[in-house]
Amino acid sequence: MTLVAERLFMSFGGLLALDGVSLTVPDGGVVGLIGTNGAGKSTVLKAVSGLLRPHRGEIRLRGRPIHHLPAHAVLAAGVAHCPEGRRLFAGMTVEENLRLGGHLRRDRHVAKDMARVYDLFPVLGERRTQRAGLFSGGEQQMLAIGRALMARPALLMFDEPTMGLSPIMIRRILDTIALLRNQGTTILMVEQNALAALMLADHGYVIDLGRTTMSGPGTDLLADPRVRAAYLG
Amino acid sequence: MTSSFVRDRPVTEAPSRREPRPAWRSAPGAALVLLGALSPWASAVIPGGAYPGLATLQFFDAPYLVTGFRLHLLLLGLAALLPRASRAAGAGAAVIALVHIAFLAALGVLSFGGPVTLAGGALLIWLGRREPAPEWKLPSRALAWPILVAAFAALLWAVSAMLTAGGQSRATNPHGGAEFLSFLGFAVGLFGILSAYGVLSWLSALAERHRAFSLTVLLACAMLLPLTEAGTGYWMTVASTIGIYAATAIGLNIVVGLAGLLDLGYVAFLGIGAFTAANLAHVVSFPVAALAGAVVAGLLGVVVGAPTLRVRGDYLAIVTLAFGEIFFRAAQNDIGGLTGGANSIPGIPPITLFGQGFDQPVGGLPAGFLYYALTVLLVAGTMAVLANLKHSRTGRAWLAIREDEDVARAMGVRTGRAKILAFLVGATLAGLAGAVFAHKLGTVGYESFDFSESVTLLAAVILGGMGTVPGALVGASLLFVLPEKLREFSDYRLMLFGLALILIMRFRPKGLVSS
Amino acid sequence: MKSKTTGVLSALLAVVTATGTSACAAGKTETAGSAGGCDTSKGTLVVGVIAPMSGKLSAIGLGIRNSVQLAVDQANAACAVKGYQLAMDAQDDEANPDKGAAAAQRFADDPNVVGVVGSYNSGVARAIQPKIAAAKLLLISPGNTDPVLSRGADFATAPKRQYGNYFRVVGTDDLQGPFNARYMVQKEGKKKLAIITDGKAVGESSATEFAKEAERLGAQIVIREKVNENDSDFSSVLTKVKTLNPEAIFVGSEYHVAGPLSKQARDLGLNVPVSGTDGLFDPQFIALGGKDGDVATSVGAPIDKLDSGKAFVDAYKKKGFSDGYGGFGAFAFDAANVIVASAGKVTASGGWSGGLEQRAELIRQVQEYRTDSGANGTIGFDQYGDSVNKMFTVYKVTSGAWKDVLSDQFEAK
Amino acid sequence: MSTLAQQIVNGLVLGALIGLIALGYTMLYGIVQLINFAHGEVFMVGAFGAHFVSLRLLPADTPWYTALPVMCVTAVAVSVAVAVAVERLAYRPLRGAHKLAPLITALGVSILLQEVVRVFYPGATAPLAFPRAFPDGHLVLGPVTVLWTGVLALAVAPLLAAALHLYVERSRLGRAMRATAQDPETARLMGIDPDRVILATFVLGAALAGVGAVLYGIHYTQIDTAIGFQNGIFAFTAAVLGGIGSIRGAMLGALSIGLVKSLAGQYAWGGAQYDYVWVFALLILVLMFRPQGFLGRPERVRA
Repeated sequence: MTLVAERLFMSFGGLLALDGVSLTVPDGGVVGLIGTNGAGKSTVLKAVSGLLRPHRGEIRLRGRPIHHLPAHAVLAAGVAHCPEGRRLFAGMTVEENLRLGGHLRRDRHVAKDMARVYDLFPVLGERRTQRAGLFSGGEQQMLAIGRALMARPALLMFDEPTMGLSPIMIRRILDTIALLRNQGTTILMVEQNALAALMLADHGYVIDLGRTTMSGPGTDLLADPRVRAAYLG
Repeated sequence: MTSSFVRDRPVTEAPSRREPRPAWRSAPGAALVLLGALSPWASAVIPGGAYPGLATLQFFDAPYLVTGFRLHLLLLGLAALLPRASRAAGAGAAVIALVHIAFLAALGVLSFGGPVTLAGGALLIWLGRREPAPEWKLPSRALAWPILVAAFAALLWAVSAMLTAGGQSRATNPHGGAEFLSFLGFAVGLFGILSAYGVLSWLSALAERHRAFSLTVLLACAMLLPLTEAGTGYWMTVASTIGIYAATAIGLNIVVGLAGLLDLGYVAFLGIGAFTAANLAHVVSFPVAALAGAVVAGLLGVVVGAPTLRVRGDYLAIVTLAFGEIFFRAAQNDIGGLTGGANSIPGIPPITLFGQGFDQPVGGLPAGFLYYALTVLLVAGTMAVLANLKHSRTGRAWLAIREDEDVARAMGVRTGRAKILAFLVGATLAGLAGAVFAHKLGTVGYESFDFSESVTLLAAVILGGMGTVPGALVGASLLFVLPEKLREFSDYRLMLFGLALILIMRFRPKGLVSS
Repeated sequence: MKSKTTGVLSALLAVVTATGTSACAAGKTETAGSAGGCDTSKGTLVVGVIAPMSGKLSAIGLGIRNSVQLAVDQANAACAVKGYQLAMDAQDDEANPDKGAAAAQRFADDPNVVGVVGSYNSGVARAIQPKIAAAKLLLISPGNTDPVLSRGADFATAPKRQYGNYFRVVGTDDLQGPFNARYMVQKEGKKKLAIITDGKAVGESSATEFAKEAERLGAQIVIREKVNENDSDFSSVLTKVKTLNPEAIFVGSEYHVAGPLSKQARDLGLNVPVSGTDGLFDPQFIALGGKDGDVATSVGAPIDKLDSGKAFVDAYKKKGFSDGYGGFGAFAFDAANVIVASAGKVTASGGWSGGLEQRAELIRQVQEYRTDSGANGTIGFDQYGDSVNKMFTVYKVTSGAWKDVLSDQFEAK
Repeated sequence: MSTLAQQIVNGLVLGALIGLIALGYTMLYGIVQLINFAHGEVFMVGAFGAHFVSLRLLPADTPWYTALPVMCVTAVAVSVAVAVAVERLAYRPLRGAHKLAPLITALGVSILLQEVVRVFYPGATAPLAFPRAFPDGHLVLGPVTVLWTGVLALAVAPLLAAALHLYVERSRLGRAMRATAQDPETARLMGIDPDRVILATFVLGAALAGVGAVLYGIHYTQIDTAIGFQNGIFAFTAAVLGGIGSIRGAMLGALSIGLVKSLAGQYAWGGAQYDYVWVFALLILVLMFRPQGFLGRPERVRA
């Protein structure tokens, strides 16, 4: 088991954001979280990556508790978080963004990994000295993924990676995620596009009002009439 | 404008999984405090003289009798046995112990009881229970009124005791400073205990429900202050100075606390009101001069507020700082012959009403009472303005701007107009206060309006609690009483003051009265 | 729940009552007995001090405080006020009129206070005067030089005493400014003069009086500029002054401005003497950049030319204060001695009640006070409360130290 | 003409010295949006540290080329130590508090530091003469004279600003600082520890202030406990004028302030007594018409 989250509770100013969410991400698998807006999906990712601290509950990475660690220590432990809205450093170049992705790394393979990102997304390599803010949405998402990869994570978390992209770009990004899975990266992704998420996921969780309401293999959920009614229209 | 980085950190409360601690755990700490209270406080013979030579140290002269600080410690030690009170009582005892250890150390004497009490206090703080205060039901009106009267009477007593603690003269009571700080420690403990049991929030909720009644009683209590031990000409003078700054701070609270516009040059409006009134003092009567001061300050408030249409956030703060500096320099250079420059404007007559000079004593009341009464009314008036605005349409517009200006505009708030209105109201109130300031002091010079005064006012608003009605009053009292009381420490006075600012922000970053 | 509430409330009530009684009980004990062999059975009398003891002027303020402390200690040792112990109560006014006024009110209310030495700043004095007039509290200033304080706004043409309880032991600007001008114009032969002030009352009024006299003597004031007291960089102003080629610069300020200003003038190639009043007369002036040829005038004869002055300096040094006596310590010492001596006379026949009658009597005693053995020589007061000592001395920086050049009685012309 | 040239040089020297303080303000504000009013005091304690080492520890006949580096190192060490202590003890506990709380804390720190130096440093109740640790005398360029210390300030300040700029642009830590300034939350996701970045910012700012303090001391030959506050306000104004967050902007803003103060004293209405008024009037005008300052980014990346 790569990641286990147990009974997470969290509230903001009296509003309960997480109400006992539990989930498990197995090694090498892809887990999808689906749910409506404000269901608490992003909050789960932020709790895992250390941006937020759950009031109660436990998060373990390979058996080691990480819920009390600050974000930089969580990353060092091997969890990278590719945030919603991409959040690139718009004033910096592609290369600087990638270097920031590998900020914690002191090993000699940073350059090699950067070359690998450029292989994965040739457009980034061509424009490596340009400022990230000048890129299109799809290119920005590629850079965001590349940046997350630079940390060589054991677990990679995506928050709405296809949001606001053209259908072609969505295809492209999902293909990339599939490719990463095939290369052995463990993935936890939040998607509003439930169909896409569940197609890709080995296992899915449906989150509603801060609770896990359903879970099961991706294909099972896809077949479930309640899921179809609520999230697939 | 971007939100501050510091706010992006998780805004979570501390995990509260801890089991409630049993009450008996506070017993050892309480026992130590009691032991400390009853033990002699010096173990060494005082150098340079026989032991009785320091008989004025009242905590030496009767080691086993219950007097002064010893009583305070006994009370705190007993209170510490109550489960919720132990942390606050421990803090109070620790403060008292620290003050006395330091005082004795300054005399070159080792303290014996001090460390014992300090250890007890630390133990209480460490082991005491932390949990949210209980909530109490509000009583019926028949019960509420007497309770409020009693509460305000207690407040009056506390204010008077705080002012007079340690006495007035350093020469005749050389350890007055230590007495005052020690009393402050007791007050901290008492305040904390009341708050731990939810009494304070209960009282303030009660006062909020019966607002009109509370304000009347509060006003009456304020007017009774001269009848207490604090009823000397000196404390009347200090209290009316505090009142003037409090009224100004309340005006600033509208600008900063309600509308969220940081103003670093606010004291200029106090100055404009004061100079206007000073120039008119020999020409027209006080009410007219005061009105003129308020109007002129208000108009200049609009001028200063105008950049708010273009400039936001901290940049606005810098613009106001610049305006404040420009005012200061202009006043220093006697611009237009209006400020007297280096010579200031002397000889401003005291306010007279029905032939009664405000600086003269009336009846058995101390001199300065009339100014005190006037400033109490001024403060009450500005508080009423603030309270009414806060709950008005304009007030809601300000709060919306404070939270997020863009959203406010999207919601249809006319932000430009609202912001300028905030400056107008704030400046007018300060101008009014300035007019009283001029007459009370009798002389107005540019030195009274420098940057550090603006900063002090701002500190009053923030320390008291932004946007709250009593906050500015509490803050102003603290900022002007504390240096006055700390006079006993001459050289260390401002140092202690700086330290106090840091500590208050450290432990109550939302201010003493937070909404 | 209900019973718990009542329990808590009654406990609170008990606490409140108990503390109330204790507050009354506190501070009962009194020092009694004897100190140093004198009879002090009647209690303690307080000499107040109001001076700037923090901020830029704290060196001056601390010098004033320490000198008063010295005078009080000497008086206690000599049993100067029979039956009473003397004590000093020094209050910091931060050179701020509001703070000074509050401190003065505190003294006025306290019947144990016999008199106050203070303030240093004329601006603070203006705020204090009306506050303590009704209480008839004696106020002797060691440092106010603004003539308005004693003789009113028309001090030159129609002098009128402003407050009967106000005295000072220093000479006023309308004497010292002209005295300085006479020296610069007549003795040093400077005909083109520049004036730079710091915007404070002392500097402005001495500069104005300096200018009047200098012009009367045929010199020309080529420029008058103002700098900010908190600045360290005066190069801009000095560059401007330099274009007019003055032969000397009169600085209406204190040494912390004048010293660096003198150095910066020379660095810009404007190598002319700087002149000023007693605010410059401090060893720090030279340390901070004052150069040979710079001039300061000060009130009284040189302190080391007088036996009484030397005695003061020696006694001060012996006390081991951490700060020097500064430019005004000797005046504060004299002022305190006036208070002590007069209080001794008033209390000789009976005790001190602190009533208005006695305070008025004390003021009468001060008015009649006269000695030639103050630290600054003659101490006494004219009908306006001003010092009768119109002796001034010119000091000049010579080989890196102040040297007195001439002392003279000032006579108005 | 010669007067104009002289006034320009006067202004540039003052500006260069203020600029070294302004750099600390601009970096810190750029990263934590904190107006650290205590930064001026960090500068002040640096000056006193240098004063102490020179007068108490170095032999009196130490040549200037030995004394000056020792004083600089001491000033930097003292400033950095104080800044780090202040950050750890006063500001760090306030992360997450309301934005104005650190402002009041900064004021408290400012008062505390001034008073601690005034009361405990021997003689600091009055201005102190600063050791002359640089050749006296001046450079004469035609009609213009500049003290050698002024020349030093004019050379060192822009050099340090350039070095800082390079460091922030090129180094790993500099990149982390820029990332934190742009988007603190995402910076944390990159593994950047905000506490370390903020601490590093305090350290860099304090180090520059320490060097500035020595240059200031040897140029004006006197220091007192108030130099931090006045110059701090000027420095902060300079940082805002130049565009807060921008290193080049801070230097540019400081030089402009020096120039305006100097030239306004000579040529503007009211003379030297109104020079501050012109400085602040310029500030208001710039902010009204170019709210982001000279070199500031018009709109920040983050919403």
